[in-house]
Amino acid sequence: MQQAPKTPPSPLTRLETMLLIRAYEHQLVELQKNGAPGTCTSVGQEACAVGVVAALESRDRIVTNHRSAGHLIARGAEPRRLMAEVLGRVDGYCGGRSGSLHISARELGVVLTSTIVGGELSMAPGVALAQKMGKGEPGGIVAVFFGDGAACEGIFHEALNLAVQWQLPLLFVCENNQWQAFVHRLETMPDNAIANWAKGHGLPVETVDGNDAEAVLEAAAHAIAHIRQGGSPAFLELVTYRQRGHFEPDDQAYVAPAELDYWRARDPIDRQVQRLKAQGLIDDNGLTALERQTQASIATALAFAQTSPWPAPETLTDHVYA
Amino acid sequence: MQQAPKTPPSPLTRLETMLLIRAYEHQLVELQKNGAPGTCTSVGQEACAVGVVAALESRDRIVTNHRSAGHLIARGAEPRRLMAEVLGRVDGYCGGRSGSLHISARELGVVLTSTIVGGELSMAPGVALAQKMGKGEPGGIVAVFFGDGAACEGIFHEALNLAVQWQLPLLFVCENNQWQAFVHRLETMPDNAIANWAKGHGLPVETVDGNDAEAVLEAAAHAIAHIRQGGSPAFLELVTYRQRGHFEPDDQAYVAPAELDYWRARDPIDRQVQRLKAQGLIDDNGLTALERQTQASIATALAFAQTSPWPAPETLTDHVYA
Amino acid sequence: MSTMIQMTAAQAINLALREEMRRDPDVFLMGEGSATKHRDLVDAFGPDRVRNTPLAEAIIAGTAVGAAASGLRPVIDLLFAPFMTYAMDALVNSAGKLRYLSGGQFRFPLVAMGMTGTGWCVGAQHNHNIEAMFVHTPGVKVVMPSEPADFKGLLKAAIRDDNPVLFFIDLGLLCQEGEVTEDPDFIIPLGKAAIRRSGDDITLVSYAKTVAVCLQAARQLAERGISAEVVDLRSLKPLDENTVLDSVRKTGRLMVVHEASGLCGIAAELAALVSTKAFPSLRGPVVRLTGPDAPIPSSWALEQAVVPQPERVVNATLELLGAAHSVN
Amino acid sequence: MSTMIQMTAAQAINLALREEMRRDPDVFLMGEGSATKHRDLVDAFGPDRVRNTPLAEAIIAGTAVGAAASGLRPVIDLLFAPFMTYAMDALVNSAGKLRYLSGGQFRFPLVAMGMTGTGWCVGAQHNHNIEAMFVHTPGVKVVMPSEPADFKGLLKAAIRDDNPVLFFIDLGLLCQEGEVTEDPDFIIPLGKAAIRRSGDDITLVSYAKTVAVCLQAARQLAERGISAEVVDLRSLKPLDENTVLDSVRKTGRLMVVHEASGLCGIAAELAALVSTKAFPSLRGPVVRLTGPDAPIPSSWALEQAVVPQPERVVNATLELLGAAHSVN
Ligand SMILES: Cc1ncc(C[n+]2csc(CCOP(=O)(O)OP(=O)(O)O)c2C)c(N)n1
Ligand SMILES: Cc1ncc(C[n+]2csc(CCOP(=O)(O)OP(=O)(O)O)c2C)c(N)n1
Ligand SMILES: [Mg+2]
Ligand SMILES: [Mg+2]
Repeated sequence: MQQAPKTPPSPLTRLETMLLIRAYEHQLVELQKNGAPGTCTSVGQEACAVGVVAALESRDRIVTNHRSAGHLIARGAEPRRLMAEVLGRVDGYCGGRSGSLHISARELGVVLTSTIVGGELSMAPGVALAQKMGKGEPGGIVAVFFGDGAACEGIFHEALNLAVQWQLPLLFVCENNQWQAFVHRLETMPDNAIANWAKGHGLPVETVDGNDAEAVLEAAAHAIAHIRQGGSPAFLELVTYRQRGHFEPDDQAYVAPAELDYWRARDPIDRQVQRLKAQGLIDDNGLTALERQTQASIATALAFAQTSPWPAPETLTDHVYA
Repeated sequence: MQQAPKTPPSPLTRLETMLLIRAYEHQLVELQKNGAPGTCTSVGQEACAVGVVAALESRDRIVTNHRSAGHLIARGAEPRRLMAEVLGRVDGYCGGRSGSLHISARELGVVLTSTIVGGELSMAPGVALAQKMGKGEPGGIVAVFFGDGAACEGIFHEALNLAVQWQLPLLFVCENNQWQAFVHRLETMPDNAIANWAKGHGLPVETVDGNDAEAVLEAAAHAIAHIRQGGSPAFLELVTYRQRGHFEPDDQAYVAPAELDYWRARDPIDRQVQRLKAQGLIDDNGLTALERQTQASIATALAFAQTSPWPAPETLTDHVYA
Repeated sequence: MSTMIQMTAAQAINLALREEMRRDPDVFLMGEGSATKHRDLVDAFGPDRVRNTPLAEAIIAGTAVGAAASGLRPVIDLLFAPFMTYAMDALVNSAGKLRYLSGGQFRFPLVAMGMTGTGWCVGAQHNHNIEAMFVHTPGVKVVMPSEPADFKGLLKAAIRDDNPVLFFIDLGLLCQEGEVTEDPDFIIPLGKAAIRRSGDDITLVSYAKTVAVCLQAARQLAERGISAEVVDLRSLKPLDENTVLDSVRKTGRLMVVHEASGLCGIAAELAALVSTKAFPSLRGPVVRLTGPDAPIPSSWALEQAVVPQPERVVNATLELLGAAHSVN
Repeated sequence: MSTMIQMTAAQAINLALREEMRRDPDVFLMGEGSATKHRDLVDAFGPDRVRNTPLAEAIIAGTAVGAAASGLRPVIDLLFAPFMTYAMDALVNSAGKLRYLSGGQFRFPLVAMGMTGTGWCVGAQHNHNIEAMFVHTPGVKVVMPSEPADFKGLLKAAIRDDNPVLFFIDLGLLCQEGEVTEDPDFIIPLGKAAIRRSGDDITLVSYAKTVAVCLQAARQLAERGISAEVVDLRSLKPLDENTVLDSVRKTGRLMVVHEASGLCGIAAELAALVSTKAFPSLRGPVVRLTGPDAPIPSSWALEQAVVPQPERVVNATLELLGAAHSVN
């Protein structure tokens, strides 16, 4: 079943992937302006996706949520098939039935995506249990991505408790992007709540700068080593920021401009560019070339998606039952 | 609406109440053997009920669960009306519609009893919010009783988070009686989980010997003072033991005899008797007299309940809608 | 009489909330983003009465139940209907049962709002018409309006009702405009259907945005000389049995049209109602035109295939009239 | 042929689990107290495959969904049907929809068991027949057996099915005995009703313990010269439409009897089915005899008033036959 890509080997690859994610999502924003279905973009959170996914192996599984483009692309999903899915076309990963909100790509080990906040957390322990009971490739683990808002749902604790109690090979990855749709995190939970709550369950918890791809990778690799060794879960809180609205379109009128400025100044892509420049691994020309290449690949993807056929109405009830 | 009893003033009164609870529940056990509906008794947990309720005032509210006889009787509920309810008769607190599992007595401030584990926790914040928004008597608080098992339900955390976030006058009372129906607590959660989980929410948490009525009262009074002063919630874990089965009948074949012995040796009623004897507040004669008086009142209650009429079938759909 | 103004269903909801909050200090609103979304209500009534909540539907609904039993009148916004699955214990086991189980000790005046329906290509985890589940649930009421005036009038009635009311909002109607009275005393009583068009040959029953589909079909049928009566249920529970029965007793034929899937749905209930209570009047089989027994797909092409279209209503009517004639 | 043995429905469930766990190493059982209750299965298959869970229905069901999609075949015991309200997201939004929304990428071979029904005076928070909610839910199947042989045969079929199956257990049947085959290959296919008694004058359709009520009524009716056919649905979804339709085409009359409340319930679905697809054969109104639209009370006196009794079935039949004659 598995044909997941090899782990992107270098910081430069991670920059490339982040550029691709951003270009892909910017394209979706443009499409939405022209009437395509809206999406939840992950602009500003790309380092979380590339950092964690870089630490995973092909035998591992990912369970994710509504804000999943980064996880999918970092895992090797083709932008053209993602875009076709968002547009509801047959060549999408789910034949157009999902749209943007619940894209799974089983061939990449991205399974059971749910747009019900907390749905990802409810299913991930079962995927991990199956790994543990011998259903995946030996030693495989599961990474579940969810938001700070999801931590407010009771299922967050039920999943943590089960994972700890049953010693499941499960990495909890909370992308704390400060916002829960139209409500700021601090309006719904105490500061530091996520890490404190997780610690109450007695598993290893680390809070990391989620806008630093290399820091995320390092923390994820460390947590995953713990999981593979002991067969028991671990928890990462990635502190990051949702730079765009909750869903396209969303004018973010409810966000303080200073907050946006603060976080835009900490953009994960800029950060990676600066790091690579400082290390002499890229220069302005190289960056421009990369960006151009990314744009081109997105343009190709778009053409593919837009010409992909609509699913036939006769297929409406296909795949309801196995 | 409120006619709750005055706070039982003395340790001796608490002994009396515990004896009454136990005699009442033993009577239910006998009734069940003769074909009456089964109940969840609180034998062994009486100190939790009398200790906490002694610290409450009539302006306060109680929200409780399936194992509620102690809370009700400590609050002044009449055994005869409780027994009538268990037997499904019109003179029961709920006219026979509840049976033993969800008895509310609004006139005593015991509201919204739920036998859905976690149901009590889901509703208690709303009762506390109403108090805070001026619906009860000024300064009233809410005490919600629930088990160690209920702490496994996600709603436990949702309730805690909301109570903390909204600064609700709510006392969480977890009666950790070691068992969750037919599963031991340690099979479902780490040791010390309840206090650790609660602490993660950042409210005051105290773990108390739940078989010591005076210790419970003291801790409850302390927590309630905090709530009344600051208008914010507090948490008590009462460590106790369910001496009988989950539900009558239940032969407890799954319980290690040594465990039962251990806890029977720590019976809360014996403890209170010894304390009172040591203080010279009761002697064997006094105790015998008390027990006899209790037996007599239960016998009267039984006669009342058994002669109370059945509800008329024509009333079947009364009270579905307001 | 008070003036009529043109507004969208979304504005009608806001107006209903504003009027009821002004009328009754016990009414308050909470939900994930309620304060963000209704900033004007926060300004008017203060942050205690318009609350953003944590992202946790179970405790939102449970808190509403507890508050309602204690004298407040909460309105909760659960956003999309499928999210109500997290709130089912509070809605079904507490709000629906605890009045009864307590022998009438408590009332639960609360309103739970949820959006659903096709039109936004959001897929089955946002778009799932689960109103029938709550019609099947004892102790609660269910409404689902079809036009701005009803959004206002029914929401106000729901807020004033002493029972839990599920208020379903068909997404496709939110931006649609209509005439709404400014009269703050105007309510639409729960349990009253509306005859949107009179007719003699067939009764088309529907609710929410599918009412417009039936009206369109009725106009097309009129061109062929067929006179269809269109009934808008408005309340799904209590159901206005008499309006439906009277109509079918007149027309002799019933077709129920809705987007929700058919099995144990509203159309099933109406078919049963009529075939038990108006059987002698029936001149042909009852027809159900509903969404398929399938989750709702996101793809526009497939989502459109879910929606009962006027043509389907027209064709099914023509077929029924033919069949009915041959049967009688 | 293999031997028949006498056993209770509870034993039949245990036997089905044992046989399927022996046959297929991917089958495993979990729930609050599953290992405590099925100590013999723990002994036979080890603690990994018979698990006590934390007291948390949402994660039990969610874990089953995740495990099922990953190649295991979980059976979960959710104890009492009303507790499923905590598991609704996993059952409705995940198990029921994610195969479809993923374009067929996943299968969800899982069974969720829940008890319900009158007889134990436990009240509406334990006793609530919510099977219709799941019949209305796309992507899942629903069964509710009436006798020990079916408990075994249907549970085995449910475990072997590649889709989520809700397996409802009528409390009142658990201790009832019946003949059960020891043949480990004997299954009862999902979606097949059983004709428990043939007859010509009326079709009585039911399921679970109410089948016995219909059979009793049928015997009483026979004494009056009325011949009732009794159909036991067994599967509520998929529903064996043909067996019901064929029967009504023969008898011309349909009465549906169940304990669950009527609004948008199984009886509504069958009334709709018949009044749409067998209308010309109907010789009188469809009759629904169901539990009231009310929570189930605990008091024995009231609980008994909820249960459709044979006398009600007999009387309603007599009335219907009279009415039908006067109508025709
Ligand atoms: C159960 C549920 N409630 C509400 C929503 C609507 N909703 C979608 S995303 C979202 C915010 C989620 O916040 P968070 O978990 O922090 O993730 P983020 O969107 O910030 O990535 C909300 C409220 C939903 N999809 N599911
Ligand atoms: C949601 C739900 N799940 C399961 C049950 C069945 N049940 C009733 S009490 C109980 C154990 C509860 O344990 P705990 O919370 O510790 O309370 P205790 O019974 O020990 O007082 C269980 C599993 C229930 N009533 N509700
Ligand atoms: Mg967030
Ligand atoms: Mg316990």
